[in-house]
Amino acid sequence: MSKLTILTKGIIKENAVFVLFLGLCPTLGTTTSAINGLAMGLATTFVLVMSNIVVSMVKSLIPDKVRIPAFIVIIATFVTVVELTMQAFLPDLFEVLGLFIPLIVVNCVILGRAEAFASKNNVFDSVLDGLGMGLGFAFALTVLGGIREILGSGALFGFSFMEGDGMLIFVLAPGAFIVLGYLIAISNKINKA
Amino acid sequence: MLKTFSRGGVHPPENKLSAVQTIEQLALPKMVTIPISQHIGAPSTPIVKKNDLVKVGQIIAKSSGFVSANIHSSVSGKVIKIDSVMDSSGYKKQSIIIQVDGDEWEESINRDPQLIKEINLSSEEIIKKVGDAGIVGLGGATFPSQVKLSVPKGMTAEILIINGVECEPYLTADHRLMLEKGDELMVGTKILMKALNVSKAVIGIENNKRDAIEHLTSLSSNYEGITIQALKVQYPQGGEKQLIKAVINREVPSGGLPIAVGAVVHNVGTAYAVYEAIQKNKPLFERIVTVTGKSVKNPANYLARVGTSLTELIEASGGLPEDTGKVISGGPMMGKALNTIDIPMTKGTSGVLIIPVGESRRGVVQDCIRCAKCVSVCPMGLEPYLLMTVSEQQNYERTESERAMDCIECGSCSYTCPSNRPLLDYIRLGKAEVGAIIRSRKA
Amino acid sequence: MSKLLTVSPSPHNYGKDTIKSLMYGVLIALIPTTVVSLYFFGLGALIVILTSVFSALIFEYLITKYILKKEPSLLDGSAIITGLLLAFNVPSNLPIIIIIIGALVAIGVAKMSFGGLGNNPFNPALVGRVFLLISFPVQMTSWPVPVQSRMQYLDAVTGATPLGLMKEGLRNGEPVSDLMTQIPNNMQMFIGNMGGSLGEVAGIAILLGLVWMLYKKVITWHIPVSMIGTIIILTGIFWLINPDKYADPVFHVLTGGVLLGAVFMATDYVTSPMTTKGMLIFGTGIGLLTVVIRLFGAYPEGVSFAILIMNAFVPLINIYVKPKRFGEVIKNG
Amino acid sequence: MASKTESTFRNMLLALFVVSFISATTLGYVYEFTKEPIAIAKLKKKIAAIKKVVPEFTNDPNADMYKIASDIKGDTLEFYPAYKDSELVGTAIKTFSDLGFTKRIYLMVGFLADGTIHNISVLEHAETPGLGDKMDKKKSKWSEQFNGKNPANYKLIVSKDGGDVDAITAATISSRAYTDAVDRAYKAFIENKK
Amino acid sequence: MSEIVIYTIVTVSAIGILAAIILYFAAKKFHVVEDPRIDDIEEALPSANCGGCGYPGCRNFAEACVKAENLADLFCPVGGNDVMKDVAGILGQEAIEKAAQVAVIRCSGSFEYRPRTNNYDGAVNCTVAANLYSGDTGCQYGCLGLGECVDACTFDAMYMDEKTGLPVVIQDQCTACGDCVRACPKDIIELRNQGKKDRRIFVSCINEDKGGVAKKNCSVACIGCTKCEKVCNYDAIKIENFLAYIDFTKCVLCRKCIAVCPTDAIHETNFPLRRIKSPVEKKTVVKEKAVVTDNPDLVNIAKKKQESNDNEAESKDKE
Repeated sequence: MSKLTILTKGIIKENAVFVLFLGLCPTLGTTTSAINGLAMGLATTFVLVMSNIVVSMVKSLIPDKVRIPAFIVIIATFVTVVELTMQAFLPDLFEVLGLFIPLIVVNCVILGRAEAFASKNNVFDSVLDGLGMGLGFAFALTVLGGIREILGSGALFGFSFMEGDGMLIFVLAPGAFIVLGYLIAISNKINKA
Repeated sequence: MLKTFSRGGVHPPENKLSAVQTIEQLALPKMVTIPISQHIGAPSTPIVKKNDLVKVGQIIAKSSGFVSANIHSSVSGKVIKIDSVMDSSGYKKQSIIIQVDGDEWEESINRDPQLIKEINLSSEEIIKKVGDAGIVGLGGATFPSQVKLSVPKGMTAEILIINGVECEPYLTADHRLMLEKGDELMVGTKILMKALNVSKAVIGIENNKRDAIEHLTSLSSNYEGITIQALKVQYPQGGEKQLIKAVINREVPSGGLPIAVGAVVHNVGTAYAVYEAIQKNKPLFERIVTVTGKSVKNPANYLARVGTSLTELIEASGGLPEDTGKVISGGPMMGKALNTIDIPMTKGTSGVLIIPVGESRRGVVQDCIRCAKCVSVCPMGLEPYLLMTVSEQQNYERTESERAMDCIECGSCSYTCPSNRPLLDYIRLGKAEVGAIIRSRKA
Repeated sequence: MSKLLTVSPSPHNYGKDTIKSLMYGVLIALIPTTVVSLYFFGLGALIVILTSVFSALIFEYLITKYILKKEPSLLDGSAIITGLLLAFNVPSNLPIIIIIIGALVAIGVAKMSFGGLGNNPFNPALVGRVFLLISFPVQMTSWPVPVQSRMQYLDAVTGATPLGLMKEGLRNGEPVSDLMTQIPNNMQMFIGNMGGSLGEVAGIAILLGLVWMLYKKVITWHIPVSMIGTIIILTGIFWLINPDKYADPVFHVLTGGVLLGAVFMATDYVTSPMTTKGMLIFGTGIGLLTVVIRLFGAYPEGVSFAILIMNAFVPLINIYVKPKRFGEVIKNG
Repeated sequence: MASKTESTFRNMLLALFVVSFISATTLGYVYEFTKEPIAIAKLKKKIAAIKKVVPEFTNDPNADMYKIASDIKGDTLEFYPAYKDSELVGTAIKTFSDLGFTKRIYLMVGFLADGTIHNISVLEHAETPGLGDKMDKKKSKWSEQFNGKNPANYKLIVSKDGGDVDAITAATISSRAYTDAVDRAYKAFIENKK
Repeated sequence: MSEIVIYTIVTVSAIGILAAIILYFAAKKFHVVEDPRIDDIEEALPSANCGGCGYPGCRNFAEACVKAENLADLFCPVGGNDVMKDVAGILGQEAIEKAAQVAVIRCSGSFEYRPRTNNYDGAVNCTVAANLYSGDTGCQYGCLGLGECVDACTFDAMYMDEKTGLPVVIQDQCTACGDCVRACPKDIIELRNQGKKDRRIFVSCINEDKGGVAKKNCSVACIGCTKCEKVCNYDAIKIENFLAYIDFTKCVLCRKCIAVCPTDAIHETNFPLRRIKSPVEKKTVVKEKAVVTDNPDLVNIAKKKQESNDNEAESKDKE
């Protein structure tokens, strides 16, 4: 696998959300607007890259049987760091995403990449993988959030371009499912073609 | 309210075009082709060779097992070959081909039309003679009759039901038989009652044959123990299980035989054949066949010899119409579509139905809209849509657990489906596979 | 022989029912309701019905042709029914754009996404309606007052539905008897002289449709009867216990979407069970949920939600509820 | 694959211990480091909310905050008096209501000294987006109808129930909850004025 | 170091140690002895789960491999010799080479060679049609053309040629898993050795009728004339029931039999093009004459097939 593929496969071919269906809880929960989706995606990317680095560094030191608890502790550490930092320096964003930040710990994208990739590859590859996967995740969340924001509030990244209300259902959970469903269908179509 | 069975059923247009045509004797053919497998069960073993001379009623193939039947020559003449010939199954089967030469009958056959009412034989003798005469169920299933008459140990027959329902549209062979051979039918019924050792017999007739009901009812006063039961017109009332349910309101258990509820069912045609075999010593080599169809010139009922080519039957009714789309051996609901009319009629051929081009094609298959009509018309209380799906997916375990083997293949589901789905086609496929699985399990 | 014979497995006799004939049977049954809604809601009703039906047809055509790449079968009537039922489930002053969105959701999301007619798990018209209800709660809950042959459309005078009045009043602690004076009497409600969605108002028209469909054997009685019966029994029990807090069963049956739902929505072939026993369970379930939502839920009306919830149970019902089979051997008898 | 550490008891214990130890240490220090900025951020937010609802002030209302027991047992209302040059110009009251569509809503209501409502801001709510969330100033101007009204002659009940407050269209319940919270604050304010 | 930092370190570390202890004993208690080679073999297999090996899935095959004393009876047709070599390597055994195989259609009765005698109007399913009758031509052995083999193929290695009404195997994609062989109710499809340079010679007919009957119903049927049997020097051709069969283990690809066959029933596939060469291509002149595409019944069947395929796809999607 070339370095470039490691980086890019996570964006379309093995997109965590559209293809692997990982981490759907934050995907559905946080994407009420494009900015929320983007922020959540970037926070996840940060944790993903960092945990991939650490996991790939310590991979041969950790016995198999305690692999998962060790990875979880590593991931949880980074998540808490992100949470505290955000709370301290980006309080407005934290207000919106606060509920979902701790959920990054159990986001299967991160544990999945740690387990499936970082624990078998070197540090540099793991960084690329984490970056690619994370950007793919952020991309998916931004698109999802953007579509929901356009349909649900008649705005994009907070810029309103429509008078009055949008279709409320898209701001609510059912709308997230509907949009995600169609995005997955489109992504299948693209990937299969 | 007339009696009928309780669940499901359909009422297709009756189209009994030949109901008023009296039975005609069909002219002797020049050649007959007699398949050695005209019944359910093992094919018979030919006992004649090429160039043998045979008489009418002479046995030419012997029963080869318990569920099998003798086959008799229907004509006199010379066996010209024993070869595989296409029969109504669409496959080539072994057949004895006889060149007709005159019409010389076996001496033992009593050709006097005089009615003989006294029954001189004992139960065992009757059953044996029915077997010797090669009588099979003439309603279409062609199950060897002596097997049905031999009540298994530990069971007793309580009632004999004679099936005069003829629920298939178009067909009128049984109807005419009941009208024209009423007395013989009654005596035949008495013989069957004696063979089964029962004191009660009911002849079930659908209400669209009022004349037959009246005729037989008036005759029944002369025959003790026989009653006539008029039934509401509902397909598939001619099915054994449905008829028993309609007449005596008992349900044959799943996988069981009618004898499990004390009933034995015989067709009116069979009862008539039994009369002829016992009282006149005449084996089964001819039967009544309806030739009908909307575009047929002269729809008619013929008394024809087994082995006669369908071409000759159709010729007698004015030839194959221009707009023929489909030729069916039997009725429109359960008959078999033929890929050529150059095949012989057999003991089971109750009718030849010619369907014009316009009505011969199925509609375009559409998605199931889950209208549940197939479920509501299934007389066996099955779910045809489901059976079709599971056998199409080759999930034969499920096909079996959904009781595909209960299906009587009446075709009500396919008939009623608004999406033209080939329900029965796939159910039949599933049944065949499940049957093979069950057999291999037993082996 | 000049022509080749056709060969096929039996049966060789094909019934007259086609998807088209069944769907047109339903459409004919919808005529009385259409007439009554035009009478009471005038121009608004006309605009809503036409928009809904035409956009349903157009979406069906476009999606079948360009996305599913199949031959569109517009005239089988199913899209017309969906469009008509969607129109019957919305107020008569709904803006055209919202109706079009509703039709797109009904046809595109609820029906075609699952593969078209026969494959959708939920009733398309109801999905469209609930989608609109959640998306546009304001527009979807302002009901024009019925005025005979009125010609206003968007600026019609609005008022609450009897159910809405009842729910609001009970919340404020007013007794039922007081509230009853504010709403039309039973006879008025039966002929449709009350606020509400287009098709919901006239019980008599819906019942006419029911009689026609039963006569033509388009549907069976099981679902409507079990559903309405359950509602009558349950609301009756509550009414007998405390007539001050709970309205009487006749009120519950005549108001809101109970009749429309029972006759035209719950009986949708695709989304209802296959066996009669299953249909009875299905109808009872809808009745139960409707009563629970109406009496204890946040929304004044619950028929749509009840039907959609029970739609989700249909596959389960189909698996576990089997028809009584011929010759079933009863074990341990 | 490089030689992997065996899953012996010693190794497992050691690995997990080391990982947890390092994590804990990191976390501890990050916590220490962010503790202050977080507190500041929180305070800023509160002050901003207070600033929004009362006229300009010079004191630190957070330091002068006092709690009053509310009508619901166990719950308190927080009073933030605002002084300009030691003159009481208004009081911001953090109040709540349980009548909302989902969970409890929190408002900051600012009263002038005479009881007139100066301004209101929503601190926390989870009302239906597009409906109930119109109580938030960011979403609609609905809540401005309270500004400048004195509840002494302005009935804090939605008009549907016979009061003076126009409810949000199709969101009577949320409007009721909002009004209820304001009413609670007003009653506490009047009671404690004496 | 403040109190809270120490507190954090103590609790988190304690939890870590506790978890390690619990995990250690849990791992000991629930330790399952499973041959790790099963996993290794499963990984080596193509995981097509096609059943071509005779086992329900790849894992079952892997288990069987581990259990078996030698690999003589076990073969993964999809992976072929390469995969079996890997498997043998994992087990430390000798790999047994097997000749690569490919599916061939032993019927050439396209519309032009085999006149129709009736129209089939039932369910588009070979087994249904085969249970009903002998097919819509006079030949009761020939291909029914309803494409059950194509549906059965897991590897998209087959398609129906609408011009001939016969299925075609795409050799490059065929893995010889045998799904089509099992699916065909008429037993027309056979797995044959791929042969040197993909060269194969086989009798493309299974008609056991007498010569005259066979010839009347299909002009490219094997009529059992024994010419090929006589000309073969390697004893590779046997005639039974008026039907020739070429044993691919004995055939040396000399192509003498092709020259003598009076009905062109023997096919050769030996071009570097690596495709099964159908007789249609061989006789381009005949092809021009044949007008088959505008037969309405064919169009109907193709259409029905398409529809039912769609339905199937949908019902699969639903699950």
